[in-house]
Amino acid sequence: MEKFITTTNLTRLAEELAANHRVLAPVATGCTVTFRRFQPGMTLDLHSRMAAVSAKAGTFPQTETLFLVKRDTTEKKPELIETLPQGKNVVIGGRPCDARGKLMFDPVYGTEKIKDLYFLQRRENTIFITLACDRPETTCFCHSVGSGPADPTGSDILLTLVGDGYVARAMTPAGEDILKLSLFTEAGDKGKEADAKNAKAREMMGQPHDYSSAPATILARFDDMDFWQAQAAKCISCGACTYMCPTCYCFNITDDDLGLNSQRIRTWDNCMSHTFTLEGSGHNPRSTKAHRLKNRVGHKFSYYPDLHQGVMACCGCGRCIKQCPVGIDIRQIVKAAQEYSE
Amino acid sequence: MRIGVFICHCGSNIAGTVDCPSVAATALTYPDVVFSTDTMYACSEPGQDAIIQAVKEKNLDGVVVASCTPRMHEQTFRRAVERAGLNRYMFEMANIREHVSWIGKTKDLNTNKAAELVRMAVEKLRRNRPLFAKRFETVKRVLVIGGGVAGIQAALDCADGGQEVVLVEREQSIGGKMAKLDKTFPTVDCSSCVLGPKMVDIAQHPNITLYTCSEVESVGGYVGNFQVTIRKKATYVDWSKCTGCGLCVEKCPSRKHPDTFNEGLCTAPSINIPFPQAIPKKAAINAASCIMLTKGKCGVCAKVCPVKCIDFEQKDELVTVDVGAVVVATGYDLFDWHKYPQYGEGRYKDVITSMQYERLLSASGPTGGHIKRPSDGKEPKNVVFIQCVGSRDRSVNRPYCSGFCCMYTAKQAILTKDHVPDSQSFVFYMDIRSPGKMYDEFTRRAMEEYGAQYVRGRVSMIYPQDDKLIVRGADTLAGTQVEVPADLVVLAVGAESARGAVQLGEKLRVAPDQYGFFVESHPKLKPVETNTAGVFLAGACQGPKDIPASVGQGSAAASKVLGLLSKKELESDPAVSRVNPGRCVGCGKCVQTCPFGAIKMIEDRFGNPKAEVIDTVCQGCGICTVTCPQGAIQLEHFTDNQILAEVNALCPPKMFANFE
Amino acid sequence: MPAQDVRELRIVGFLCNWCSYGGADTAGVGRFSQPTDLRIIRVPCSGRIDPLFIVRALLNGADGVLVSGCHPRDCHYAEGNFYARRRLELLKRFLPVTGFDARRFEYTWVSASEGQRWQHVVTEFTRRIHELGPAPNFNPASEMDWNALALHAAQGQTCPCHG
Amino acid sequence: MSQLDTLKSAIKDRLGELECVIGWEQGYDPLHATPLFIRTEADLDRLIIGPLAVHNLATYLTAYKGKKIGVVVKGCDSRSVIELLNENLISRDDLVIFGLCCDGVVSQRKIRAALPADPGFVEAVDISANGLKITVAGQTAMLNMTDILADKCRTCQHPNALISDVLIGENRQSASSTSLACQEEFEAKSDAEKFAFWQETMSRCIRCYACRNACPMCVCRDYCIATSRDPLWVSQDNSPAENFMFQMIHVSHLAGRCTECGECERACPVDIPLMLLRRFMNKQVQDVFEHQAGTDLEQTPPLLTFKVEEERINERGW
Amino acid sequence: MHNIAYYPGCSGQGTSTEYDRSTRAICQALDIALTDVEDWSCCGSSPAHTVNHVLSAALSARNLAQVEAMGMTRVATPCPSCLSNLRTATHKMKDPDFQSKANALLDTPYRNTVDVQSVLQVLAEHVDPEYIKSKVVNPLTGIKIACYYGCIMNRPPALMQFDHHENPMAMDNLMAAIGAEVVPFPLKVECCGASFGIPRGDIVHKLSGKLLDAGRRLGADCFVTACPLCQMNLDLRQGQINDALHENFKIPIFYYTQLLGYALGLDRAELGFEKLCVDPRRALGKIKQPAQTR
Repeated sequence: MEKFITTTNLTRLAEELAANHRVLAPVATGCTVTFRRFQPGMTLDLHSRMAAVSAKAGTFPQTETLFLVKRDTTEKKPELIETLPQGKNVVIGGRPCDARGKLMFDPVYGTEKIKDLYFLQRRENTIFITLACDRPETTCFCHSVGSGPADPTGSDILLTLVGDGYVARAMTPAGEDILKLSLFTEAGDKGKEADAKNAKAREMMGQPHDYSSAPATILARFDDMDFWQAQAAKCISCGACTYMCPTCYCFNITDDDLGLNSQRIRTWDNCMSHTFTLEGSGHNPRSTKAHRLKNRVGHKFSYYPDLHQGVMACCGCGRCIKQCPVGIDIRQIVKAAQEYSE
Repeated sequence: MRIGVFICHCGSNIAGTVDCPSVAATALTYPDVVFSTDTMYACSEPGQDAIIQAVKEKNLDGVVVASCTPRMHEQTFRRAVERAGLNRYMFEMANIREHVSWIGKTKDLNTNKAAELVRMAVEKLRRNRPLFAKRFETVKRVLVIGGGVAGIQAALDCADGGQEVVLVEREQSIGGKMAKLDKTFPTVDCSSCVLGPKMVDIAQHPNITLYTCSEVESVGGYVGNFQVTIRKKATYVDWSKCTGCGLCVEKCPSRKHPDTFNEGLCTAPSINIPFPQAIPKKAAINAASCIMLTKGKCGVCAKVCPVKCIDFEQKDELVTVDVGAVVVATGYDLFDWHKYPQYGEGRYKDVITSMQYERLLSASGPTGGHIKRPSDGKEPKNVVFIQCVGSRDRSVNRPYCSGFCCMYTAKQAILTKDHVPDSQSFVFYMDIRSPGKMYDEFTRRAMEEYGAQYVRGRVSMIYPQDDKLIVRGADTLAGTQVEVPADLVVLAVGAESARGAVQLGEKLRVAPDQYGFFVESHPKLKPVETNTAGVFLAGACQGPKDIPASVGQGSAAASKVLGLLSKKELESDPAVSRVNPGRCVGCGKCVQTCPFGAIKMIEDRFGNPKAEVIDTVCQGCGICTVTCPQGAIQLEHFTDNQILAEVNALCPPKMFANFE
Repeated sequence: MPAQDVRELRIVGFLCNWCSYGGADTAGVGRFSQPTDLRIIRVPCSGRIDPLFIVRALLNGADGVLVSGCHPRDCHYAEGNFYARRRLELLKRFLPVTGFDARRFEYTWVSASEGQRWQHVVTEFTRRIHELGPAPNFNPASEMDWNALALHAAQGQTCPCHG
Repeated sequence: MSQLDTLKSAIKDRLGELECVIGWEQGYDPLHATPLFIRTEADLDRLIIGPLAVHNLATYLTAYKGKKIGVVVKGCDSRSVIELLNENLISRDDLVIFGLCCDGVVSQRKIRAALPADPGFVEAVDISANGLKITVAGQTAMLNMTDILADKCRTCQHPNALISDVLIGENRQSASSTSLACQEEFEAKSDAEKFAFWQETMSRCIRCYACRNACPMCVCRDYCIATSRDPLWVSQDNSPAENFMFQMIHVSHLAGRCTECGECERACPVDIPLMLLRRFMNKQVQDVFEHQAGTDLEQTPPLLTFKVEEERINERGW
Repeated sequence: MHNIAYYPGCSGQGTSTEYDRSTRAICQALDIALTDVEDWSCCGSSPAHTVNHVLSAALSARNLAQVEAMGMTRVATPCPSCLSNLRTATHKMKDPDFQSKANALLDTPYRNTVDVQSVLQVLAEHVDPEYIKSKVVNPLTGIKIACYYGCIMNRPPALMQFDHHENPMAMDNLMAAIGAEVVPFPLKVECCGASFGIPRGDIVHKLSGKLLDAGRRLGADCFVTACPLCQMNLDLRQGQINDALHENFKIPIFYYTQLLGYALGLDRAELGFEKLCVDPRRALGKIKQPAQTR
């Protein structure tokens, strides 16, 4: 299904959806743009810049309460309260790389044996209305990891900016249901225009880089700590790259005392941190930042694709490059491994 | 963890305004609390037995008692839980008496507050862990600082008790203020006749090492193991040779500097022995006035000395001794009366201090015991004594009573009559304070037998008229102004803390009060102890007191020292800081801030710098814990997590997940 | 546990064991009646008080935080309150930029003998906190509050140009 | 010889005795620089300096304990080096300092605000004395240096490295202004406004700790109490209060030590103006202790010492 | 050159015109420019301060506000009583509540920016004694002087903040500077009994008599004083004192300004010796005539 929606109506769509959905959309606050719980009265900010953090929180919030323990003052036995995510969610204005990120979670959190109910429930109940990109940034490389600026994978609706509105294409039945709303009009010729725009955007990205040799070449460097130390020299071990990343799915679980009650929460964790693999004994198998950077790059471009049919655990959004305080470029590291010669 | 909670009624002290059974019931809902009850007197023997019984029966591994202040009974209950087989640190107290029942009026608010204080204690206890004291040996030697009568008594008692004693005195001779006195009240017996033999005992006692002209330079270590450095100031006389013959004193051509022993009433030679009974009886050179030392020529003393003990090259010398305990007996100084403009600020020569008067009365004084007034050497007929000069006066920041001035003034009035039978004494006083054995009788005698005229009132001015001084004051009993023509005015100057007391206190970690007197551990029950273990107080350094009280305190301090050093080993408080080497990054900030030098840097087996606490030196203040950004050094029993647990118990954090 | 009702606000006290805790005891022994809001946490020395304890209490929703130690020069540990004075003064001066009302935090010195002074300090500080009323929650208490905050931010709040 | 060439030749002279020399090179696009670890003379060719060389390389120094390295520092960066030396966290003997006289660096945030399109679309950058000529998404804009200068440079009192083995370039004048309008405006707001401001900014904080790890003075590194259970100061819960608690820890641990290099704020991926807190704290430190961290080799951080009489602390009367 | 506002006070217009005149004369001679407070009025010292503190302060404040209006920050008065009241007002008005109460009574509010000093303080603290010495033409060699300050010139010390409150030396130093022999007069700040002047003459006689007696014992040829009331009690009432105490004092009581003017060689007419009750000629006669200089 293909429809058209004006810019004004897109805002109205967001407002209407907000009545019975948890809507996440890029909103400008201060001088940044982040995904926020959208409410009537807010302004969508789809174009000024790509949201600083990916839309990952739509399906994998930074803090997920796993359960609560309530200790009543009259009853002796503590009560356990289940907190599985309720309700339906919509992510409006993510980019194709945002929509695609959750696909890398699926083979980990939704296997035959292991089902992460919290993730799966959100995954099931979240609609992605995605905006195709019309121009690549210097840090974009989605086309090199099997995607592209108008890749509809993972989206329910893909929007392409045409004139004063968007051509909207439904990719799933849930998306079609939304396109049936009266805010949408027929797209007419605008569909062709959209195709042309999308093609142009793809063309601007140029030749993709070939990562097919990456899994093997990175693995070949596994014991070469000199290589990784050189790559990691400027890394400051912060978590900006992993927390920006649409595909990073690691978490930590902690308990909090809240007075007489307590909560168990799951929060984003990041493999660049010393504590990530710190063992109870005090031993740390990844004791230096070189070990940890090796793991991050290796995981995304070698170990994960080895396990999951060659799919890179990377959407090519480039946020980790752009937001790195010291400008580490993951593309350069992979390339260095690929081109490595003794 | 299995916690038991005991809510004490303290008779009606707590139960009067706190619903104790209700607090006990509420406590039962707290995490890990498996037993909770209220009890009439937790600290009584049956109360303690009940706790012990509950620990055993309910298999408790932690106890909370909500009762009075932990400053009162924490030790009591710690011992009780220890008897029950728990570690003494698996115990917490909630203060629901001093901080709740005695200050709050409203019962439901009090009850709620008590319950919350119990909850805080429970949350802290949940994070406590057993701590174990370390044992260590003590050095069997004691340092006594100050050789006045209190220090002399403490030193002799300790030495007689079998301990080695190091006695340090700042002046050239021991004896202190008492050595300057002519007679003592209320017996009017000769001061030096009483004190002299004790001074000789000091010199001759095999257990006592005496350092005069010496001061304590630094003190390190802790109870049982102090390291003390003593600065022996240069006397320019080799005391191992000096026989005290006095030839040098006789021949010294420089005799212009004020004689401090005689309170500046006369001058003294630059090489001197302060008084005939001085211990040690050795000569010393005053470097500031000695011609040789100031101008580089003279050396008469060196020439006349039969044993050639003069050494102009002598330097200060540092001596280090290890001691197990310290007695501080640094005494007092006299108030500087020049702050009072109404007494002429020094313009009138015949206004003198009571201590100067003592020297005039003394047979060994500058006038050979004849009262001669300083201006013209005439014998005074009318002598006016003014009391409370620098005592009980907020305007000069001396609101306290010096205690002994009433008595010595009465004594001096009596002695005045003895010396000059046709004299008349007048005493301006505020109140007569004579609460001692035979004291009030003594002041009565001064008035009734010796005819001293007591005028109750303050003196507003002294002015000269012809060769007299007119003393004008109020007679508050007669309600008039009076003017007394005086030949001599004696100011009963009060006591103030000895100069340097504050600095010495810093070295010893003994806090001075706002007037510089050292603070005892408890004003009634621990009068000679200080808050620093192993350091005791004797005499007027703790507050003004007279000779009998000073001697009594000297003996008291000695008995404390003997008790302490009679133990073979002491236990250290385990509530000290501890470094988690896994978190320590070796930055050394804790070392920098520790006031006790209790943290040292070591290297771990990989060569990384790490901090390490010396258990016995650490006093448990926790400055380091706040200094350490990584939280690597934690004060046991007051860890971050323990205090945060208390904070969180009072104000639970609000997270995303809210409980409505 | 919330303060029982509006008669009480949540005031946390940090007192050193040797002086101020003793001062509070002295006030109790003297039956100097005081408002009941204050809950006292006993620490060995004001030098043990990490300013972050105070921040933690404020962020957790304390309406007031009162710190008291030995008078300068009177520290049982000789120097603890000198360090504390620097730390606490800096916190006191810093609070305004965070938007926490600096009047909600106070530090002072009370000796073990100053029971009356302690009564005065507690009474005055409690009065001040009641005048200020309950403190705002940094974490909004309900979802509605969260939304209002987000909306306010998205609509009006400007970020000072920085970088 | 240009400043860069002088620097290169100075580094070349010392490179033999050093594990590496830390400088800057061009990063992933012409608008960004990135730290460069020079180990060989060949690496030297990539060295750049200038307005894009924003990173404070002192951040890396503590990791090289026991090894002798070189570092290139701007005036502001040199304060961090001094502070690290004063705290005995690095050893002067193991350090060769190449000091620059600095004309100021850019704020990428200000560039972003000034450009007609997102800087992600940058195509070319031409750096001149006056500013940057930037081509972005097909449009070219000339940005004056005065408009895109980082905040810290606007009030910079130490443009020339305060400590160095080799000082390169000619001494620059310090900035005439010592106050920032944005800071003053913020401080003038009411408590309620400031409170709401931090609630909002903290609600977008993602606790990535870029601010912490970019900070040259955050030397706890792997042992920060924000991520420990013992002690447990902060929950991992990503709520504003917990996020702010972390920021308070950062400010508190930097009190009297912060050299105001601005790395925390620069590193923040969600643009939280953290320097509002730092500058205010530093001002208090200056007021109470007359202390400016990292400006003098003999300093003791004010919270690691005390005076018996604090002239500038009024005892609080009751 | 000092430029100071000048508040003459009511005594200077009546009982002590010679004080006012001599003050102006010496100031002029010593390069101190006095500008009279415009439209000055009562300082509030007489009846007001015993009845109403606010009114008393307001009366002072009115004059001080006048000084502010003149754009000046320092005012000097010869009279200790005026000085006391003006300074008291200044002190009390540091309290904002009190200030608003007092200012409510005034047309022009007083902002409390004026420092009030006595003329003696100006001479003592702002004029170099060497400069005065250099101006002396008739050194007072040979005369013995007792300096009497009175009870309120220096007290209470916290308020007056001038010289020593029990043993002031400002006049002593000044008199010594112009060559006189100053006796160590111990009763410098004693009460002369002025406040009992009308109802209890006997007290005045006793107190003032004691002062005269102490001066005579020290061999003083004369007194100098800085207070119109003291001067009046000791001078005008000397006869009454003699009658009451059966004494025969003949001690002239000068204002210090008169003798200063004499030493500076000012016009006798400006100094007003003729106003004194006790004949000063014998005392003045003690002054050794300067050696003739060519």
